[in-house]
Formats: sequence, structure tokens, C-alpha cells
Amino acid sequence: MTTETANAPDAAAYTGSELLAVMSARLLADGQTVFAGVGIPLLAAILAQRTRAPGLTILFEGGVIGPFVEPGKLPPSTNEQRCARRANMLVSITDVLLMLQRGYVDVGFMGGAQIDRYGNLNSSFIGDAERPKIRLPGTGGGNDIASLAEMIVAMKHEKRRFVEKVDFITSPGFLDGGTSRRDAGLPAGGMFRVVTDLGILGFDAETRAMTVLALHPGVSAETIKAKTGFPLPVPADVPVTMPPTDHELGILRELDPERLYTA
Amino acid sequence: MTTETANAPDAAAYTGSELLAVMSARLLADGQTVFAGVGIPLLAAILAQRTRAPGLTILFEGGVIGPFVEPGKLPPSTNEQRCARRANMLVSITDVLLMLQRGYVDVGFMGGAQIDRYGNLNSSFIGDAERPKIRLPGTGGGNDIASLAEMIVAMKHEKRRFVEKVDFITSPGFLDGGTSRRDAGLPAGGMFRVVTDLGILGFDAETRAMTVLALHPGVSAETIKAKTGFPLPVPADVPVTMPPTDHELGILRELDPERLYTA
Amino acid sequence: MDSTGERRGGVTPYLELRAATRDRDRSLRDKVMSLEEAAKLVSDGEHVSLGGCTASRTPFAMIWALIRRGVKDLAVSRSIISTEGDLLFASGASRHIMTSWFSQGIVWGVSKVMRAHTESGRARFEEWSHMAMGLRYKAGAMGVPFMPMRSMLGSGVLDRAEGARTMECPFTGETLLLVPALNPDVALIHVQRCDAYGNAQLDGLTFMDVDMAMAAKRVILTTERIVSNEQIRRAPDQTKIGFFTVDAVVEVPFGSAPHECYGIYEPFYGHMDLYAAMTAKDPDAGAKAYLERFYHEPKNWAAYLERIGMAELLDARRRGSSIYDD
Amino acid sequence: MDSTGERRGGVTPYLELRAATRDRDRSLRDKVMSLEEAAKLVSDGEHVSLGGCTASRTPFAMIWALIRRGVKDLAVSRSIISTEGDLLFASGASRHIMTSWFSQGIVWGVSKVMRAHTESGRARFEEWSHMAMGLRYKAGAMGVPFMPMRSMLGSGVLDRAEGARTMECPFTGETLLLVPALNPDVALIHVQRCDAYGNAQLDGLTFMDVDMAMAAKRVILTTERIVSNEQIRRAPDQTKIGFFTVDAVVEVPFGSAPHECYGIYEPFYGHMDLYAAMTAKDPDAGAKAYLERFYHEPKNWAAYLERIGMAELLDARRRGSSIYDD
Repeated sequence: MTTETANAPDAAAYTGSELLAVMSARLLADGQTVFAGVGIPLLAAILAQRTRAPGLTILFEGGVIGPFVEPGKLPPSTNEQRCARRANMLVSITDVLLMLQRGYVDVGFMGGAQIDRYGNLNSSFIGDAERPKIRLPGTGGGNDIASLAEMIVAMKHEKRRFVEKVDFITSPGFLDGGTSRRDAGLPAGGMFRVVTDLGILGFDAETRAMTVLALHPGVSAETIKAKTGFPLPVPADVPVTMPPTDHELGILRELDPERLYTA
Repeated sequence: MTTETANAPDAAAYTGSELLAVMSARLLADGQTVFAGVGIPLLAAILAQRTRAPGLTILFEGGVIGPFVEPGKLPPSTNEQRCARRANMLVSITDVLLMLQRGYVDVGFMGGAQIDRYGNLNSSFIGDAERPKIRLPGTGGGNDIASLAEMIVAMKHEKRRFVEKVDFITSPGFLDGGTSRRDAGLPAGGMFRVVTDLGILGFDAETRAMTVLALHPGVSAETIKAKTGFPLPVPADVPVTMPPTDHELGILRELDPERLYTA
Repeated sequence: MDSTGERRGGVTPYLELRAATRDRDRSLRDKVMSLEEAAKLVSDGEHVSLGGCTASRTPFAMIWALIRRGVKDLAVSRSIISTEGDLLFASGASRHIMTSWFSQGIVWGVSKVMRAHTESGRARFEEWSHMAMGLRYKAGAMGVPFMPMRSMLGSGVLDRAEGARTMECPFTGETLLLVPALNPDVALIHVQRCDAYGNAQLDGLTFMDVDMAMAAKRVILTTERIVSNEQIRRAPDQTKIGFFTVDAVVEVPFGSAPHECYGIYEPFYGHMDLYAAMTAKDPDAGAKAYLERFYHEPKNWAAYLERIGMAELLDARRRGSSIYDD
Repeated sequence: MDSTGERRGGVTPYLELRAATRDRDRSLRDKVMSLEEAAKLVSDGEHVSLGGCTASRTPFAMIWALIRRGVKDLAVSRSIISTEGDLLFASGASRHIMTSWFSQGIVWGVSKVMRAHTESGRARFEEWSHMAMGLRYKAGAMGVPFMPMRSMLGSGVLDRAEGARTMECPFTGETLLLVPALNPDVALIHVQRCDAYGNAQLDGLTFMDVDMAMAAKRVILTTERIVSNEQIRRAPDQTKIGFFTVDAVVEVPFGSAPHECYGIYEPFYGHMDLYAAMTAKDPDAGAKAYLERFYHEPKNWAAYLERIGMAELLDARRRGSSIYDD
């Protein structure tokens, strides 16, 4: 992976990925159950567990409930034994995904390749589905998580990623906005927050369109608008997030000393 | 349980229950998978395993696949650890019943309280369902087994048990005969044999009505007809079964020394 | 189940089911309490499902505590119900039991107490096929309103099963039965061991307990012993019921006596014969006397076990552990 | 799948499914054979499902044997497919893979070989949600034509999923998705241990393997070691795949290398980096060279492992067993 730190307010202090991990970790509350994807979500969930949310229960798609991932031994996916270390329970993949359907998960947490103003995510195709310009790896559990849980998405903020309309809806956000998600048969869950290296985004309660809730230190309203492929409202009094602390960064670097996910 | 040996051709040599167990054991073939109820079916299946069908796989409703039940330690139902001893596999009840649905069972084997000419079994009510004269224990897995497997039923041959029409269809035989079973949505399985202390009964391939396939030694066509509550065809050249051997009886008595099920 | 539920074959609407789950404290926290405290978590009129099957891992200690507390009008479900069904009827704790089979056990003949209550119309024995019971819990566990299945069709059991529906399969044109999800208000499950948070590891036969715990809106675990969370974490693939489903953990040695707990004790056959004898002639009076002697008079669970008798307990224990002797 | 199957969303009609099961020898018999013998049980054009997930318990030894044999046009399904998907495409063994996610792993970026084959239209990557894959196997395992579920609705994944259908729930009026049963012709599953009859005991993560074995019309097990039936019978509650589903048992130590086998070895990361490097620039030429060097040149599985290297094997082994060190 290449190092992309251009967006970070203080490139010397932390990488964009570290910023993402810290900011999304802060959205997790003690006592919650979070279904985390590999990469930033996994790191952020563990960071939350080691700081403000010691009673956070982490689920991994491989069928893992409440593990302790060992620092420096990050798994290549959520399906290897490194994910399962000292877990409370291991179940089948189908059963852990059914926990989402049964309503046992408070927050779904994953990365994104492409997102639109209604929070729909694409990780399947760039270009046409029949003859794609780029075939991406696909949904994995993403569609199930986004269909059945309140979602936090962590991703790099780039214009080519924040698009007016995704080429393909791999994981549903609010579809066409308004009540369209519920109308499609998805009465539960939905996009809660999108965390980027520029700010924290939410969704309007009525229109379900993306809005800015906070900007990271040093990021201007113009910057975030310029890096977004659709009109993005930024309130005049938009708050500024607290930068990552040394404590948070220290934990992240202990977890991922080889910078597999935080380069 | 009271000892009922009146029907047995040689009351001194074996009980009616022993005759049932021996005769039904002989219907099981090596390599088959048999789903056995507690009581006579369990005894018969083990007897078959120890004589002509060493490779018989026994399933119990409690979730047991391929156990060895220890002589003298018969279980009170198919849901206690005595059923599970040295099994190949234990699964949930639902999963072992789903093996029937998936088609993994060759023969279902159970007892019966009341049967009619089409092999429908009643173990729910005597009299009216709303205000029964006798409330019986109900289907258990009987309905599932009879719906999804080829059936062997072992029961005492009495007029009050072999009735024109059962008060209630707990476990489906051929329903109203002909194609009615298939038409009801049960394309697989069906009654194969009914073993009684008087003979072996089968079902006509077209009408699906009960017929006599063999009589036990000393039983006349008149006797079996008189003890049956509907017209029962007995072919002129009906074969006579071979009486239980000392070897078979010896195994049964070793299995059930307290005569829990063979009194 | 309430009348709204009955109209839908008892199925809880999805958003209602999710809300009930969301509102629970599902965090990793100590849930250890006494039998009496746990009994307060069950209210009159609720749907209570029982783990185990026939004479195995019956949650007798919890049932004992509920009957002593005088709980009323429970709708009770279990895969196969045994003596505890008799006692729930006889004590007035329930007048409605949903199950596939109801009797003490084939060896003891048809239950006289069940007969007395159902034949007189004092109580209802709602009969479903055994697989239907399992798939109803499974649908509840999966968060879907029904499971498709292929038995019960054509039978009287289907005619009397409220809420089951036939369907023409849109893929194959075959006739299927759809059985409605069961999401019990409370599941009572007895296990060999669990930690203080409710992570339970079951040995041997699991019956319908795993689905039942996921299906239920609350779970009360009784356990032969409470082990450390560290012990659980050393073999997480042995955890069959997750802490997040559990609301109470009660340590009750011999908590399913006089029934068995796999690998620890077999049924207390002598006591089961005694119960059958006491209820054989006059089921009502017999059950009343039994409840008085074994449920109301003993002042705690140890005193109950004492009444059953030490020799029986030791014998059941010896037979129970013998499964590991081979 | 044949064209008849496609019209029904791929669902095998019930009587056909039962006939296929009935005609198998499901008795308790010795099924031990060599990798090469087992490879002959798979025919061109069949639907082959793969056990494990991503870099875990991938049945690599069996895939290796099939590619060496030159098998063609398999329809392949797996919960999440990794490098083995690349190699199945690159070798011509398959041009159609059904899965929820397809890449070597997030650390290595998007698979270049997958991209080369799918973007050029040479092969098809049929995408279903992860839960849909699981429920399709589960429906197949249960002998029903579909499972109801609540995700995929509203998405592009549903638009492109052949055979999935929406339904208004007859109980609740809610919108549900029905996903069609998958009954693979053959399931290839790698396990930690099993007996000669095919009773397999899995440690740790089981993925979709238990349902997959029940769903499949044949099962080929590869195993780290073959244990006695007596050992299996001492802990029957640990048996996750029953002998009756299994048609072949092949003992292949390190049978999922370079992927992991829970508790025995972790992934061979060095080798996985090597593969990624070999296919990074020219995926076609790189995959061809990889297949030549690691699939065709070694004369047996030990020689394949030798090419990967002893140091890597020992390191993966050390890391693998560390899960039990706590």
C-alpha cells in the first residue's frame, strides 16, 4: 500500500489511516456490539476497546464473538485464527451474519471504495457491470452488514470515491433517499456515520442526504466540498474534531507495528 | 407394562414384544440408515446390527448418529446419554430430523398406537380432538419420520388398534390411498411394512391399502382378519415366517434383561 | 402470546423483535444471581420455553423456583415435555403447553396428570411435529418469520396447528409448509458449565437449546458450575450459547434432577418411579401431594435434593459420569 | 449447473435430490484413498464447492490435484474465495466462480488475476452477499428449495443475482428475499482430523463447512491426519461432518498450504507475498509461471511443500500452534 498523508492536517504526526482509525474509534460506545471488517475497522474497534469502551464486543465475519486480537499479529482477513484468539465464542459464518439479522449488532463498521450522497457503497465494479473497467472484490459481508445494522464507514476522502451516484450498489445506504430504503424491505439499520480523513459525515433525518457533522483540524469547508463529487452542505458553525492523541496513536502503532493497515 | 403373550404361537418360548422385535429386525438390511424410536424399534435395530446387518447405522431423535447402546442400559427415551454412547456424531434434534428431510434416512422405524388400512397412525387422541376420551402423548418425531422416510411400524395386532379410519392422523401413511399422499405434498417415503405379533403386512402398490405379506407360525388367516377392524386381504399362498431363533432371543434378553420393553 | 401475535401465527413483527433486542443490556457483564432472584425475571402470562428434551437437562431448578413463587398462566414450549409439564399444569403455572410429545416417558406409560388436565379441558396441549418445533425456534433464532419444511403435510397435526401455512414453492412448484417463528419471552436452559457472563459450553446432546437461546427475548441459564471467562476463552469453539443472549446465570448443582445432565448424572430412576406411582391412581391429588412434598416443603434446592435422597443422587452421578469411562 | 437447473434458480427438484442421496453408499466404510484417486471423483463441468474461507482451510491439495489432472469448466462456489480462485481461472479448471468476495486478501490489494479474467469477459465472478451464500448452502443442507432472508434487498447485488426472489411474508406482510438452495455436486473440505469413514472433527472456525457437507451430493475430505473411529466415538459431540455425507478421505499433511489450518499452521505469508509479486505485473504470465513451478513440476504434495520451503513451513507451524499457548 502507498502512503497517503496529503489530507492529514499534520503529516508528520500521523497518517491518514491513523486519523481514520482514531476518529472512528471515538464513535464506538462502551457496551455496544460492533461487527467489524478487517483493516481500519478492526484497528479502530480494538483502539476503542482499549480506551473509552472496554466493554465493547467485537464480532468478525469469520464467526468470531468477543476476541482479543494480539498486538502485532493482525489477521489478513476476518477468517483466520488471529481473529479468534481468546474469543468468547466461535460460530459459523452464517450464524454470525444471522446475528445481524436477529438484531444483536449495534454497529456495523467497514471501509468503502466508493460512496454516494445517500451512503450507498460500491465495492463491486468501476464502470459497467457486464464489462467492468475495474472488477473489485465484491460485497463479502458488506451488503449484509449495511442491510441489517447501523453503519459506520471509514474511508479516504477523494472526489473519485465520493460520487453523485455509485456505479453499482454493493451495500445499501439509503438507496434513493427518503423512505426508499425502508420501502425496499430494509426497515432496520442504515448509514450512521462516514468517517474520512477530512471530517465526520452524517445523513439528514428526512432526505437521507450526506451532510458534514465535523471537520478535522485544519480542514476547511472548501476543501471537503472540493473533494466531494456531489453538493455537500457544511454548516457555518461546523465543529472541529480533537486531533488524535499520543495515547491513541501509541496504541495503534503497538497494534500494527508493521503498518499493514495504517501506512 | 402388562405381559401380553396370547397372540404368540408359543407363549412359553417368547413374548409378543420379542416376536415383534425379531420380525422387524429381519427387515433391516446391512448398510442402511434407520431412524429408530425407543422401545421395540431400538431393540430391533440393535438386534439387526448384531445379527444380519453389522453395518446398520442407527439414528435417534435426540440427535444421535451411529451409537452403540450398552446391553442392560436401555435409555428411557431417545434423548438421554445412554442413546449417545460411543456414537459417531451428535447433532441437534432439529438437525437429525433434517437428515430425514434431506433424504439421508433409508428406513423410519417406530411403534404405533392405532393404524388404519392406509397406514395412517394415531398417537394423539382417542375420541374427539377437542374433548378426547384419551389424550395420548402425541407425535414426537413420528410425523416427521412418517412424512419423510420409508416406514416400518411395529405394533400389537388388536382390533381396537387396526381400525377402518384413525380418529386423528398423527403420522401420515398413505392418507386416503392412491396418490393422495403425494398430492398432499409428501412425494417421498411412505409405509413400507407393518410388523405385528400376527404377521407382516404391506401396502398395495396402487390402492395403498394394507395387505398381508406373511403370517407368523400358528397364525391363521381367520385370526388376523378377526383382529383387524377393516377388510384385510390374505393371499391363499401366504408365506409363514420363521420363528425367532434362540440366538435372536438371546441377544434381545441380553439387551433388555429387566424386560423394560420386551415384557 | 397476545392476541395480536395469534393473528400472525404468533410471529413477532421484525421491528418489534429488533427493538426488544436493542433495549437489552447485551454487554459482557456479571449476571450471577440466586434462583429466587432469577425467578422474578419471569412474569405471569409470558411464553416460557424450556431447554433440554424429555428427561435430559430439564431446567427443573428454575421450574421449581417459578412454581414456588406462584407464577401463573405461562404459555410453555419445549421440544418434548415430560414430568415438568405435569407439574406446570398441576401447580397452575401453565394451562397451555406447546410441544411434540408430552408424557413422563414411554416406560411409565401415558401421563395421568397430562390426561386429567387435557381431557377435562382444564389445560391445552398444543401439538406440533418435533421438526416443526425445532424449525419454529430456528426461524426465531434467525430473525425470519418462518421456516419452510416438508413434513406435517396431510396430517391432522397440521389441521390443528394454528398459524402453519402451505405454499407452492416459487422455485420448484412443490408443496411446502411454512411454520411461524417462535420467539419465547424467556428461555430457561440448564447447562453443564458457563461463565459469570453466560457463555455456556454444552457437552453431548444439545437438543434445540442453541436455537432456543438465540430465538428467546430473554435467557435464564442454570448451570452445574460457573467457570472463569478465561476457561471459556481457551476453547471458544465449545461455547454454544453466547453471553449476549443471556440475562441471568444461576449456579445450581444437580439443577436438572431428577432428570439427567449429560456426563454428570443420569436420571434418578427411583424418584421417577415414585412420581409415577404417586400420580397413578388419583392424578390431581397425587400431583398436589408431590408438589407439597418436593416443591413447597423443602426450604431450598439442597433440601429438595435431600428429599430425593443421597443414595439416589450418588447412583445417578455414578451412572452419569460413566459415559466417559470407555 | 445444467440449463434445467438455471431455470429454477439452480434448485435441484426434491425427488431428484433424494434419488441422488439414496443411490450413494452411505454406510460406515473405509474411504481412504490417494489425492490422485480422489481427483478422479470430480468430472468436468460439475459444481464444486470449497470449504474454509479466505486464507483458512482452503482445500488446496485437492485443488492442486484437480488442476494437475486438467479438469475443466467447473462451476465453483465458496463463501469467500482467495488465490485458489485465481488459479482455477488461470488453469482453465473454472470459468465461473460464485462467491461473496474474491481476492487474495485485503493486504495484497485487488487480485490482478481475477481482474484480468473477469474484465476481459473470459470468466464470470457471480456475486452474492456472504449471508446469501451461507443460506443457500443451508437450504441445500436442509432439503428445502430456499431460505428466507432480509439482506441484499434494494441492492445491485440482488439485481444481478440469478434466481433470488422477493416475497411478501404471509405472516407479517414484510418484504423478504428467498434465496435458492445450493446443492453442489462435490464439496471439497479440508479438516484437522477425521477417521477412515469420514467422521470429521473441526477445531476453531467452521465457516460454512458443516452446511456445505450436508448440502453437497458428494464430499471429498482432505485431512491433516486420519484418527481411529474409536477416538471419534470418545467425543461424538465434536464430530461436525458425518461419515454418511463423505465419499473420499485423503490424508494430506499441510493440505491447505499456503493457507492456514486452525491450530496447526497459519498462512505461509512469504509464499503469499511471492504469489502476489509473481502476478502483479503480468497476471496471465505470472499465474502461468506460478502454476508451472508449484503445480505441474513438483511430482507430489511433499515436493510442492518442498518448493514452498521448509523454513516457511516450520514458521507457519509454530505460529499456527500458538493459538493454544494462552
